[in-house]
Amino acid sequence: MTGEMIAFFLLALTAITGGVLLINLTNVVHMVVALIFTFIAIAGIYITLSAEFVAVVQVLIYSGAITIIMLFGIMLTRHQEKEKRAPRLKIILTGLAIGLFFLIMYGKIKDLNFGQQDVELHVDNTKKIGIELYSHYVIPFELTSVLLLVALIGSIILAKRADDEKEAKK
Amino acid sequence: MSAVPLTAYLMLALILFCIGLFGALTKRNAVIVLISIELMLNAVNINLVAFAKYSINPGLTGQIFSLFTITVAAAEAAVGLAILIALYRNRQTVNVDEMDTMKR
Amino acid sequence: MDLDTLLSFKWSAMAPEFIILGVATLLSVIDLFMKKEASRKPLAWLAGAGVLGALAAIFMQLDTEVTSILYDTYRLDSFSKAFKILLLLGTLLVLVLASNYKKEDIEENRGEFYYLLLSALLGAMMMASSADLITLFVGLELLSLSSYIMAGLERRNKRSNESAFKYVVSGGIATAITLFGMSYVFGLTGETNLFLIAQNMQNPELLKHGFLLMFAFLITFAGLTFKIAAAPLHMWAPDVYEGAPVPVTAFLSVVSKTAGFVILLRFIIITFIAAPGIDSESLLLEVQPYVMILAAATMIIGNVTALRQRNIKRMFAYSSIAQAGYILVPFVSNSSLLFELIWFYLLAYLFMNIGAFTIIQVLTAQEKSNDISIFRGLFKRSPWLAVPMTFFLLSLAGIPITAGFVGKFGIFMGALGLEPAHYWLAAVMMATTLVSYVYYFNVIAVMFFRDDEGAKVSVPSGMAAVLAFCAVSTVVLGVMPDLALDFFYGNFDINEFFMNIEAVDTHTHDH
Amino acid sequence: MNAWLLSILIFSPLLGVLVLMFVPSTDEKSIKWLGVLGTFFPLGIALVVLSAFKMGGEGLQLTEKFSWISYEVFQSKGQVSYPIFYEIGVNGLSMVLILLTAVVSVLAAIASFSIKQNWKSYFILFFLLEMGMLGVFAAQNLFLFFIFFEVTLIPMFFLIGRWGYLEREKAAYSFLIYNGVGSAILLIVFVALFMKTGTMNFEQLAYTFSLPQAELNQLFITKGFKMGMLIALLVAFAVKLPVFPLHSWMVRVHVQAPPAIVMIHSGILLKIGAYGVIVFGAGMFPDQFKSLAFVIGLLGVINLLYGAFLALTQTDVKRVLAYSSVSHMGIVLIGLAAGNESGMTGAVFQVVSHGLISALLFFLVGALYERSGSSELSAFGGVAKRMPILAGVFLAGGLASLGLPGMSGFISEFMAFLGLFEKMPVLAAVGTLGLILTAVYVLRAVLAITFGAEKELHEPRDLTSSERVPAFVLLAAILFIGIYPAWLSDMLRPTLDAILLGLGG
Amino acid sequence: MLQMSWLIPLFPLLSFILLLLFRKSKSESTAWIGVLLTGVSLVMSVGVFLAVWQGEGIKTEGTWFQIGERAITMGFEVNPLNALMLVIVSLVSFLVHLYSKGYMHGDERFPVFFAYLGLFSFAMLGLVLSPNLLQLYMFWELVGLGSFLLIGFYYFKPEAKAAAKKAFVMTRIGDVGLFIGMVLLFWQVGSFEYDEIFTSVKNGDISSGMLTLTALCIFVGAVGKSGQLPLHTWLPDAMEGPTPVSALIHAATMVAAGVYLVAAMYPLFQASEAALTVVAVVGGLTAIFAASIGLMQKDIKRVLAYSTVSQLGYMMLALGASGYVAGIFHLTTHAFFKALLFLAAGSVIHAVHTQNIEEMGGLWKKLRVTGPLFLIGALAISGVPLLSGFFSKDEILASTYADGKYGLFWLAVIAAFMTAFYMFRLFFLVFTGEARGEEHEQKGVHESPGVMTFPMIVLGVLAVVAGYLNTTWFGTFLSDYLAQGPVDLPHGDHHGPAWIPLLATLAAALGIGLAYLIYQKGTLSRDWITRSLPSLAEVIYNKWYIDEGYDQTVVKGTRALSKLGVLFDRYVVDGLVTAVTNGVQGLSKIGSRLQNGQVQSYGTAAIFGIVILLLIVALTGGYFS
Repeated sequence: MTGEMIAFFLLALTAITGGVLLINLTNVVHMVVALIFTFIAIAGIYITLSAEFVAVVQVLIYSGAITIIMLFGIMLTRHQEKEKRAPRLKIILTGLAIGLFFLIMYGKIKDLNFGQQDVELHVDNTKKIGIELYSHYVIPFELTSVLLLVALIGSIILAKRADDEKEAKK
Repeated sequence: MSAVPLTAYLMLALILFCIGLFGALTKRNAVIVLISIELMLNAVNINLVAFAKYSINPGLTGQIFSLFTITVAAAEAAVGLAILIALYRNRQTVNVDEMDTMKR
Repeated sequence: MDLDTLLSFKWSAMAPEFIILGVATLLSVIDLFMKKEASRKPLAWLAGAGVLGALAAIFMQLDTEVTSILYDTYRLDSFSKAFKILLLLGTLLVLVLASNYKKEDIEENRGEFYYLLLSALLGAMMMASSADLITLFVGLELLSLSSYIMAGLERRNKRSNESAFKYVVSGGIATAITLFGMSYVFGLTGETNLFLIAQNMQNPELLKHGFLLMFAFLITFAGLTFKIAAAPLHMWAPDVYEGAPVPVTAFLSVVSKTAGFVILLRFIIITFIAAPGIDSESLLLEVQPYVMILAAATMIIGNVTALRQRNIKRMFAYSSIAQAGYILVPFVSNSSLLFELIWFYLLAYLFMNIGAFTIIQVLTAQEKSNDISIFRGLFKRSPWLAVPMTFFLLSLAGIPITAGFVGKFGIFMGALGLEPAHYWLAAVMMATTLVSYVYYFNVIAVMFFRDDEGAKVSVPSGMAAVLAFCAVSTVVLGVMPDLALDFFYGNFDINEFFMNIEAVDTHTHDH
Repeated sequence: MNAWLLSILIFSPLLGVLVLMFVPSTDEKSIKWLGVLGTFFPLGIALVVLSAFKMGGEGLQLTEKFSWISYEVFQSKGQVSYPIFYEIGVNGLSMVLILLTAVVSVLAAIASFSIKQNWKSYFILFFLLEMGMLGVFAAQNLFLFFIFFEVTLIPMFFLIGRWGYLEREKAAYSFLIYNGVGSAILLIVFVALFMKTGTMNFEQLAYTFSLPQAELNQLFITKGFKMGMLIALLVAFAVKLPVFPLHSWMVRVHVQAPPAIVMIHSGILLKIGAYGVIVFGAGMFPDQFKSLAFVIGLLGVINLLYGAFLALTQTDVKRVLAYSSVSHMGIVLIGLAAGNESGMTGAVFQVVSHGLISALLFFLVGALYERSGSSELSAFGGVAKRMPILAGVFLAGGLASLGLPGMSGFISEFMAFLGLFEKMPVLAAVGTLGLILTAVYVLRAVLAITFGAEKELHEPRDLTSSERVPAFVLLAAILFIGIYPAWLSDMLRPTLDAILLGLGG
Repeated sequence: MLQMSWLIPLFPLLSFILLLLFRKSKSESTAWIGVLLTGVSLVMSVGVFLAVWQGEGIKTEGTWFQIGERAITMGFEVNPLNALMLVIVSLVSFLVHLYSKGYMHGDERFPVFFAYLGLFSFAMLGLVLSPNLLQLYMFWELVGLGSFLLIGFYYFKPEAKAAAKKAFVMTRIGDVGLFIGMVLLFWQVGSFEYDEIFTSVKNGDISSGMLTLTALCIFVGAVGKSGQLPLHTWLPDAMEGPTPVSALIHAATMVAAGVYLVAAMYPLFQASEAALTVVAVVGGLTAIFAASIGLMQKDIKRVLAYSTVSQLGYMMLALGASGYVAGIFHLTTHAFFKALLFLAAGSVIHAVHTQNIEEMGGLWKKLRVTGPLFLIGALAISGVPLLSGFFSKDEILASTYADGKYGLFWLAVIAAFMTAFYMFRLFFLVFTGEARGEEHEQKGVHESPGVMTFPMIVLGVLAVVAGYLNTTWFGTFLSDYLAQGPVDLPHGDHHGPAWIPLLATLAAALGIGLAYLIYQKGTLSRDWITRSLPSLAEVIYNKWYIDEGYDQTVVKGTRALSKLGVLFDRYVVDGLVTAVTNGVQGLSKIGSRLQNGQVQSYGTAAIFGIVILLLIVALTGGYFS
């Protein structure tokens, strides 16, 4: 067993554990925290896959930004922190469907292997990504900026307190 | 030859995808639903990055794809949360079960 | 790749997108500096002008050859031109509805509303004119995100909030599913350029993974059914349509749906055209039965459930689900008529649906209700609303001398034109169409057979113009469909769709 | 002039629509008169067409053909275009039906004087309906046929649903859905034929299907395909005709629709079914049609007897007449099943004859309804006393309906049975039972109204002079055909001969 | 002359049309239009008859319309048989027109009545002149129409309405038989022409089974029209019509059309022994059966009606027993004396305003003209020697005997006895004894006007002399005359043994005598028979319960079937539709149930959809292999 393999197993275990905790915990804040572990573990996985830049982005955005705004969301909505379990039937049905999905996919993924691998990926990873983004993928890249702007404006107009509500609060 | 086969990554992604899906479909707190969706997208990213390394035609493309995915996911999370907050203002709840005034 | 190479591309091909982008940016900036109380009317004019400009740009491009920028991340071909015309036209009409939509919440954010509309349009247009998975995905998300926000734009309206939330959750799940499928498509071929994917699909090594390919196809397809509101990801539509502001509903049911079909066509057809199936038959042939099942299920669910609806917007949601089912039928046939059939049907659908929503908007605003009874005795009250509405409904039901009939006729041609002909699918379509008669004619019956002396309905001039335009188009296309068909045949060579000018040499000078 | 004559005819009712547009909707009198005048216009043109029509001439006459829609399809053989033309024309059969349409429309318009409200929209829809009917019979390709076929549906839906009696909306829906089923099947068949053969023209289709099987195989047209198409067509038109067990909508419509509309409906619209079976069934798939002849004949006899038996105990005169229509359409099927000269001629005669007779009877029932507010048999009695003319014409109509010689009903019954007796004597013999039953129920209904002790009606006046026009014209036409059938049979013969040639005798 | 014979039916038609136009006229002189025009017909008919007597004949046809290659023709034909019929029909019609002028006096629909009479005469004459079966059939039905209209003339009377309907329907049952026979013959022969049919029959082109079948089908038509068993029930009911109508239609002409039809198609019947036997048996049975009912009827017209049925049975018997001439002969004589009897009965009714013989009596003195005329008629029908009925009946008996149908022969003899009995029962009850009616009505009794008595006198004379048309003593004019026709006269027309007339006379005498004893002398109690055979009497009195039988079986059965059909229509036909709509609505319900507003359920549904698709792919694509 190589070190890479051990690392993978540990990371995978962490990620899955985080996920399982997400499902099983009852405290909403705990859930989010559990997920942070998953996100970080995934970042680790990326590193084993020679994708340092993606790993960094993963940590920044997921473990950082997204988790934090979610926590903000939880705070803002002042939810009773205990999460009640969903009805059993719902869980069984959903579980059944997802279980089947898992099994079907598993059956064919388990022998998917292509032999080749790109060993050069980690060399100048960030730089190469930068070059690709600004040449080959410049159009989607610019489009993404529009998308972010939309998300920005949209979030503001949706989440901002309306004037009359402010009046009412006073 | 690496010891960790492609299948292992795909399997991890599949498991996380399923967990995320399960969470999105069963959790009652809307925030958790949103974050479960993020987990699904993460699973997809693992796929992409794994395929970037192990594939018929390995290359950076997968990683770049995953970057776009992450960006989009973040934007989506923000918008989702904004909508949730607007909803919460009016309904005083984030319980997904209670959001069923429109049906049938 | 240096700047010169970048500049060497024919960026002028992107003129329509640039116009929309520019106008959208301009809108948001102007809106920022406008006084809060100032009328936002000029913004609407500006937005409209932008869309018109983009339309004009496309018309000027009609005879340009296939243009590909940056390895098909942007691609101008007949397909994209043809469908962008639909998208722009649809948005233009929706814009008129939007500018006449009077709600306090909307009033506050009218500028942003136009901006969002245009950015959604931009996303849709990018979906039409790209042959790269990443661009398609980003375009799709741009459209989706803008739509989520627009659906929730009536912030104080619980229904609007709820519809936006349902939309965003459903959309998120759908995105994840789509991406999950796409990741396998990407993984199995290692490319994001659709033509390269297609090329790699022929790799003999893939034969071993027929099932995975098939799964990838089906999962992606299912994920994309979200946009067109077809089974299995259709259930959001009624709730969202009901809660969203009427112009947004119109936008979702027309422009967004068209964009959904665009990405389906682009992604599915190009990618899988050469893919091997499980039994070494072409994958596209092999999945036909499954797509047929989806199409049939969509038609049945949409039409049958619509029967019970009293809420006119919900009814139209189910109706639009059903229509999506109809349009899925040509996919199954894969005949060479595929593009013009879908294009024509979407064109017809655009007129009849936006026309209908125009009237719905006018009536719901006046009666403060969404119940079907707002149509009571409309023929008596305002025959000039009732008659066009009748045309739209007849067209949706597929009755002759309306565009809807010609569209349906074409779909039948597609379904029955190949060997073996899909009689059962045609039969399902006809049977569900019959069911649809019941609820479409129910509205007609309410308009004509109930004598309820309500108030006369006043229609703002802009809306009236839209109404007239849609009604006339619906009828004219029904009587002389060749106007549209000749335009299509004359200007669009659909072979361009498959023409891969760059993919071959990409490999030579890339990397 | 002749080049456009037929198109002018088809669209001539639109003139009425145009004129009515400019009349204020409250001006009842002008609207009604314009409504009647508007139907005279098509009638006049129909007569011009008749004069331009060469009696006994072979094939189509007064044809018009313009390119309309074209689909370009890329196939393995290269680019194939699927053109759809606007093509119309008349042969003997359609000429007869066009005339029938024009005449019955005029009379129905006169009968529409009893309409109580919304005259303007009524007449506009009425004209659209007439246009549809004229178009159906003049159309020479499937697409056009289908369009006009559907164009008749929509105005009918409104006319029933808005101006009918108490349960009008249910009847309108019934009408719509049943006919929708029919037209749905039609559309599938039409498109399938189009895609296989690349043409929609009647004659070209008939020609294509008459090619030897070896050539057809190249077009993927198997015998099974032909049979399937024929059966589908028959089912579609069976809805329209209507054939048991698809008849319940028709009964509902006949009971609920306003009398003038029922005149049109049972006088002409039902005939589209028969026309379709003749033109598409027998005309395009003669071999298959022959092998189905027994089934058709059997259905015909079932229709005949079923309708008659049900008419026996109905208490509402409209229902009696409705079931009698079911029964009489059985005779059309019987004639078609025979597939010989006399059978075919009989079927067409029955089409025309029933058109006139049922128009007359429903007109009178409408008149009675107006005088009594009821159509229950028990509400009437001894009408002959106060309204001898109404009673007399009613009796005459009844007698025509039961096939009294000297009236058109006899000729058609006679010929249809004559035909069937050659091919299936036993079935025909069973069918003749229907002749007895017809006599029983017709007399039961007619006598219950006209004979017996007099009952009070709130408005016991005889036919007014405006009411006499339709009554007498129809009666005269019935007698004319009954006494001088050669006029009609000569007009029909070339067309029917052509179809019979395919059927092989 | 003969070329113009097609005009004969047109005069009454003209009368019909003219009178319909004058239907509102209050003037009773409108009747003269009818009388005059039928008079013209009569004159022409006689002319035609005389020409035919000389051995002439004519047949003219033209195409009516064409069915493919085959032409359906119309035209007219004059041969001995129909020339004779022409005279009978136009004569009786003329006389009845005349009579009705008096009888219908005061009726408010006076012109309409004459119009109907004209229509009927037109149809009947047209029927007779028809050269082919189809044309015959058409007029056959029109005759039925005329009969229907006239029976239902008093339309406001429920009985008249019912009777008219019954007459039409019952005869139509027969007509359908004729129709089938006619059409079957057409496909055998390729034509409806008598000539061509006969040629084919002669050449043996038609198989014997088909011959019998067609002959029987045509006979069914005759059975219906001529009121033979089992379709006779309409005829007595038809007496609801005005009495002149009964005389014209239901005694002399229309009911004889059945006999005429069999006679006209005689070569066909001759070719089938079985058919002839059936005709004879039906005729014989009808003769005795109807006579038996006649014994106990109380309504003067009904007695005559049953008598008519019985006599028609005689004629059928004759034809069936190869007594072609005998049948026609009896038809002729019967036309006269039965018309006479009806007109006389009408005169009686006209006088006493009742039809119940129990309420009459002693009219001999009051009706000095009617009484003797009635007596002549009664004597003639009873077969008293030297009157016309004697000769024709004798011939029927003779030919039956000669044909070897001894059973039927004896039936006929018994029927003759019964006939004599009930006729004289009628006579004695009406004309002799005490007046039994109510007092005040007796006062108004007076003889009918000349316009009524004149036709009766003419008929009375004919009832006496017509018999001499065909006698052993003076010559067989009628057979000789008929022999010119297309029919080969069969062997049965020889005169039988000499004892047959004696036997017939004896039977008549016995009948008259018995009637005398019971109703005139009172030697035997009236209810003598009733008491001795109560159940039989009951059955006979109730007309053998035939009507009730039909009512219980056919009518009820049909109605039940119809009701069943209505239920079927409602619950099965409509039920299926309802099931489909309910199914769709059920689906709709399920669809909207699933749409429960929970966005997560939507997601679950979507996942289920995808999983199901994948499962199908997996299961059908060989996933596990």
